[in-house]
Amino acid sequence: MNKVPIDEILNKVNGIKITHKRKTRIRVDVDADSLPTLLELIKGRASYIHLSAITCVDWIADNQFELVYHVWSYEEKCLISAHTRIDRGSESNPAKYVSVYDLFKPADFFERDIFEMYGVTFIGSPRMEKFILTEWNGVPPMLKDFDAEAYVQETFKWTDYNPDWLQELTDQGGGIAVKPEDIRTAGNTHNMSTHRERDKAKAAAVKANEKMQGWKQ
Amino acid sequence: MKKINYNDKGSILNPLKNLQFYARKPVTEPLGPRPASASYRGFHINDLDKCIGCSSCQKICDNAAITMVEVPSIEEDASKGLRNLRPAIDYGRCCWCALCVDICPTSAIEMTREYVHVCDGDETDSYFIFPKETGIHGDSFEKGWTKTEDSDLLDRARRPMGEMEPEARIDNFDEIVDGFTMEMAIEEASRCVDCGLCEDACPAHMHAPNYIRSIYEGNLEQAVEWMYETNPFSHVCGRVCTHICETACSLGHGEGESDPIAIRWLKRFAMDNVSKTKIKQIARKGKSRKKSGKSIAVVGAGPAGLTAAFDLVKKGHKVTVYESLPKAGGMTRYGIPNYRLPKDRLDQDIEVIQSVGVDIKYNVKVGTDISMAQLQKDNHAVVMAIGMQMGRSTRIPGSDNKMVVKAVDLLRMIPKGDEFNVPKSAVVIGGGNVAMDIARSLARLQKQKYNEVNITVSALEQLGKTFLADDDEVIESKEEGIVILDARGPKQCVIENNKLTGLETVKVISIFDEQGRFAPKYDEENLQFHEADMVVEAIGQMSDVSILGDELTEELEWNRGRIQIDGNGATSVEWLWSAGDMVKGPDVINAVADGHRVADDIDKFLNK
Amino acid sequence: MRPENYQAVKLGQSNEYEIFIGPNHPGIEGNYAFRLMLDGDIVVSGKADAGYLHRGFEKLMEGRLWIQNLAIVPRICVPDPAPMEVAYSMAVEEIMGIEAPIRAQWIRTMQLELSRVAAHLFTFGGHAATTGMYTPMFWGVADRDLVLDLFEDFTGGRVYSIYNIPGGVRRELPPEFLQKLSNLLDYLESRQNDYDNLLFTNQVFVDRAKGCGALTQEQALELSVTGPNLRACGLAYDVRRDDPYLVYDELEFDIPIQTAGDAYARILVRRDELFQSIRILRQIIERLPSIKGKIRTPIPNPLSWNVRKGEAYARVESSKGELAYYVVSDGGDKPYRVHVRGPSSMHAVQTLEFLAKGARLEDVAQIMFSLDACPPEVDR
Amino acid sequence: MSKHKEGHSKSYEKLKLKTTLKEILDVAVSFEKTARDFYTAMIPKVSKNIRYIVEELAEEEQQHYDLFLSLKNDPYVQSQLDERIKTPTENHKFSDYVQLLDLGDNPDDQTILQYALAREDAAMKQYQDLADNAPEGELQDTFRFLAIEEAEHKLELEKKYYEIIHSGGPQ
Repeated sequence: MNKVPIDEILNKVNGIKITHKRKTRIRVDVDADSLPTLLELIKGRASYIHLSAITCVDWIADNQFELVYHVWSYEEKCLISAHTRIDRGSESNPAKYVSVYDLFKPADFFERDIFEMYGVTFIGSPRMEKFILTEWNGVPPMLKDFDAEAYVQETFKWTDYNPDWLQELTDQGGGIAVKPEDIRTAGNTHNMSTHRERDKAKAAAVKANEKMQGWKQ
Repeated sequence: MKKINYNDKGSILNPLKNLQFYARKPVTEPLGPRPASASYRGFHINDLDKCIGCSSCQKICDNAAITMVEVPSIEEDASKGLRNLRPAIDYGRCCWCALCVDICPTSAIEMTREYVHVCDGDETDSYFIFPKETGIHGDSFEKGWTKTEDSDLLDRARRPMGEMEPEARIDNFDEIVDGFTMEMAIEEASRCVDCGLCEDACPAHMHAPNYIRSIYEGNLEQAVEWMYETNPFSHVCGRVCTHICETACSLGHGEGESDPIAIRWLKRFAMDNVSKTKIKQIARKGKSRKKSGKSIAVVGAGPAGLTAAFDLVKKGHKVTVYESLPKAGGMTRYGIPNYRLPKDRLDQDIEVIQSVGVDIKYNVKVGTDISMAQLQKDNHAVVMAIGMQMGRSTRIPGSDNKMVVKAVDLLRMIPKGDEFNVPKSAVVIGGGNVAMDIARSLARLQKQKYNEVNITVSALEQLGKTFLADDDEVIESKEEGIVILDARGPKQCVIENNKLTGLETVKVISIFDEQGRFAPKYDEENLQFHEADMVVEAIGQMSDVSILGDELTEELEWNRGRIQIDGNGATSVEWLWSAGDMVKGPDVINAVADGHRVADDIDKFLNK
Repeated sequence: MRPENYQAVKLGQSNEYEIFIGPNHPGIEGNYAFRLMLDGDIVVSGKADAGYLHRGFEKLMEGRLWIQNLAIVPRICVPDPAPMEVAYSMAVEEIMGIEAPIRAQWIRTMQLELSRVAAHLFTFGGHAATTGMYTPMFWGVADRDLVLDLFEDFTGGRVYSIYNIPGGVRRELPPEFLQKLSNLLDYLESRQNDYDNLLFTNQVFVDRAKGCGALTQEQALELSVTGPNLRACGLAYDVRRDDPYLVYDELEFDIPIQTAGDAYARILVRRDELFQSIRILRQIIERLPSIKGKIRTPIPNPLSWNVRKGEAYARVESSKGELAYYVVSDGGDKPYRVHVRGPSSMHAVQTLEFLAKGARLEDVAQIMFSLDACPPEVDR
Repeated sequence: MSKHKEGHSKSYEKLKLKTTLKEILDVAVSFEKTARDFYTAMIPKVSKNIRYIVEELAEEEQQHYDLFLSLKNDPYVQSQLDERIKTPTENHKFSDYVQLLDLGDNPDDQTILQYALAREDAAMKQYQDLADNAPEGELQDTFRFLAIEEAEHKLELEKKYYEIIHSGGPQ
């Protein structure tokens, strides 16, 4: 049987951009409208029957979600990653996209996962419902605007330790100088612990100490 | 391998074959912890003497398990890159990945083969430990995971800096150092662990970690923005800074071959690759739109004076700088040879400062052309920043001969273009960087005029031990054919028939005592004569404070020969501040730092 | 829905019951639940219920430096952590456009195969336990521990090796290591008869496993089943051979298959694979000493390491099937997105739900274990 | 200046005549007093910025004066002198190469230091000579002690000289 080169099949889709990354990886970029057609084509005409994964990426700055469909062909021994972008939507008008469940059964799992983690509704997917986060009522947590670090700081209490050695150091005028959460919550680590930061921290400590003294008197 | 066919039914008797196990020796393991493997990631230990408090372990810790604690009993010295912070570890969070071990610039933190810790519920404090040479239970265990060359996460080697070959540079004053390419700069910048020790050490507290990061990200304009926050002499400092930052750099503290980041060359790279127009825009950022109506006079257009002027102008004040010489820059222009600092770079720094609105009056000598009293009358504040422009003499016999000259005077003549007779042979007395500067400058002039170099440097100090000049200077001087005679004390300038014939020196056996103070021992028998047409004295400098006038001199408080200032540069006289070399000793970056301090204080004073 | 709030519900007039298995059922790895609708002891339908060990790894990874994630990834699958490290490192390397030195690739291959051996031993025991046989479970765990001793020896950690790093591996092998490995392989081979007698040819086990949870090849492909589960349906497909990575194309090994597609076929595939892994390891022992050179390609220091813009989909064959990491970088010092595609996300949800239908209640645990489902891959 | 040089040679003659320890110390004390008074008188005459040098010199001479005076009154003076002589301080002769200048009306810091160095050097040599010519015993020990004291003082001055004059240079 004459094999049709994969590019020829892919090029049937309007506006497609094909990037051959290496022998077993092809990246294609298509419009959201053309993506189901593309998947149908490569499944039906080029044996790409194994849906390896669907990934959602939140490009918050572009106000878009990127959906990536990784499809493998056992015969071609090649993986096509089909990228498309959809509107990110808003709280009142969540993002929607069409399900590929009728083409690939495993889409059930991936689409449900994306629905739960990113809030994208896939029309035609059999189970648009909660799965992992059954007791979660907040925003979909994988969204870039959900700050997990802040959530943790607000929700959980760090253990406070008071070992003897720390007491000794504190008595000598030392003790805790830079807490790990100070470094982490700053987000950008490269600005920390320089002398200004430390001076500020020291000044704050001195002030706090003065306040304490005031209380004692 | 025996094949098993899916269709075999198996046998109910097969499992019974394992009854033979009753005849086998039982496997027994002793109770209690067994020694873990030689590279086990057990509990932490930290060599408190090796640790410098750079906090890299804290930053790499992916579980926020490391808290930096301040230990007052440990030495803290910013200029050496030592902080008294040490890591404490929360084993409630630690995941024993050992990234802290692998990143530690000084290999202070390591892990042992100890791995058992048991405690009751009310002993949770025992999870938070302060590792020393011993681990969690205060016992010494064999080391487990320690850093190896492979696991080291840091790049220890500095990118090599290209230099002009000695033959190519000896007959001209062209800049010697090539500078980085973009690729090299990014690679060099990528080595930075962002500990901030450099920023602590820098007298002006330049935001080195920030601009290194910007360079790494390829954003040179942003790098320059960071620089101009603290230093309007970034071109100059990118070339001739004493780079205390590099001494402090945590990467330089590593064992074996571990180079500090080439912070100075990175600064130079960023400055060289951003256009002058852009730099002018950057320099203007934050300039006050409002005029304060206050005016300030600055005496001396060197780094200290101009930095103060730059800051004050940006704060909305009117600043006039008085300079006795025809161009600005002070010692950076009239002391540093062109091959180390091309004058066009200095010109640019000054042009940028002027573009912000600093007015410089050249060829005006305060004390002669205009008195201090007049300056006081015309202004709300005066800044003295005249530097140290007068050379010291050894005053050994014969040193009053006219062919015995001072290095600073000669160095000043070269950029001014003043004519003087280049000696066929010369001896330089002194072992500091000024001695090297004049020796190398004269060598170039000799090469141009006579096509051969005949310079001897004679210094009290011993090479490789007590020598004052930078190693690079010594190496490059030797490459250029300059003879350095170390550990020799000048005895006399030999004069015959009123004509200088050379210098006689005596051997120095040792120069400093145990306290590091001057206590020379000489070998009187070991005399040497160096023939020379000229002897150049480069032993020290002083400030020409006579321009203050007797009255002001008497009114001021002094501190061991220098004007007494407080931490902000204010003198004992209300309207007068002093900054730079004349109060702090010679160093560009210190002068810049001083300029900022003084400007801040004056601004506060004027807004009172 | 928390299990303590759950009570078996008898639904109306029918014989149907809804019951809850898990989240700590001995037949299930990790914390994972399964809600079953029963008619008598026949499962009418099942619904996978995850979320008991959701640690938000993918979210965590977006907030950590590239290298810090290496301490997280192995935790996604406790029984077989090595492929996680390798896949993540490979993805990052692909984005950066660097390659691990050849010696590091051999060492990684060795680590992966050792990990596969450990994982399969664990699965034998677990699978046997779901049929009520506990001795193989003890054996499997005890023998796996010997493999963990070797991991401790060369990676510094018993379970979470944290041994890989983009660009290579963190440490050279300790002296005498290959000899120790060779001794272990001898020992494992010597155990073959014991395992065969007790488990693989034990009629009780064979009867229980045969026909249990059978999949046809078509069904398997439709459900994106991979790994030993797919090979038990007769398709000789293995990422190691079909999308080769590291040095697998230089190694000789067979891809064992079975055709029945049931629990017994699956465990037989695993048994054969274990010995293929030993075969691979023997080749590595032979070749590795002659492969000299560095074990790491340098990367910038991790605190200021910006990985250039790009994305990569790195796939490896874990003991459970196709494991993939999709990593996206926006040029920053942290990953913009990491998507973990664990094989169990297919096996433990849709396939399990499909196979449970019509099965008897007592077989459900075996079906799940015979799929070698690792719930953290679902719940990452 | 010339006056003082003269003073020194005169004092040499004076000292040579002395035989008892106490008498020698008396003269030594008076020398230190002269020196102290000389520097003290100089303080207001020099520019304020270098006044500290003269002040310090006066202070040092005062300390010497106090020391010799207390020695003189010390009942155990003999044993103390023995102590000192067993650990002689070397004379490094640095001052030999510092040309002796006239102090002039408006001396600068370097001139003052050079003058002081020369003065201490001359004093040291004087005591040394006296010691060499004195008979062994108490007398010689005393001269030796005085010579060592002056040598030490000179050494301190040399350090100061180096630190003030050799101030390094710009980079």
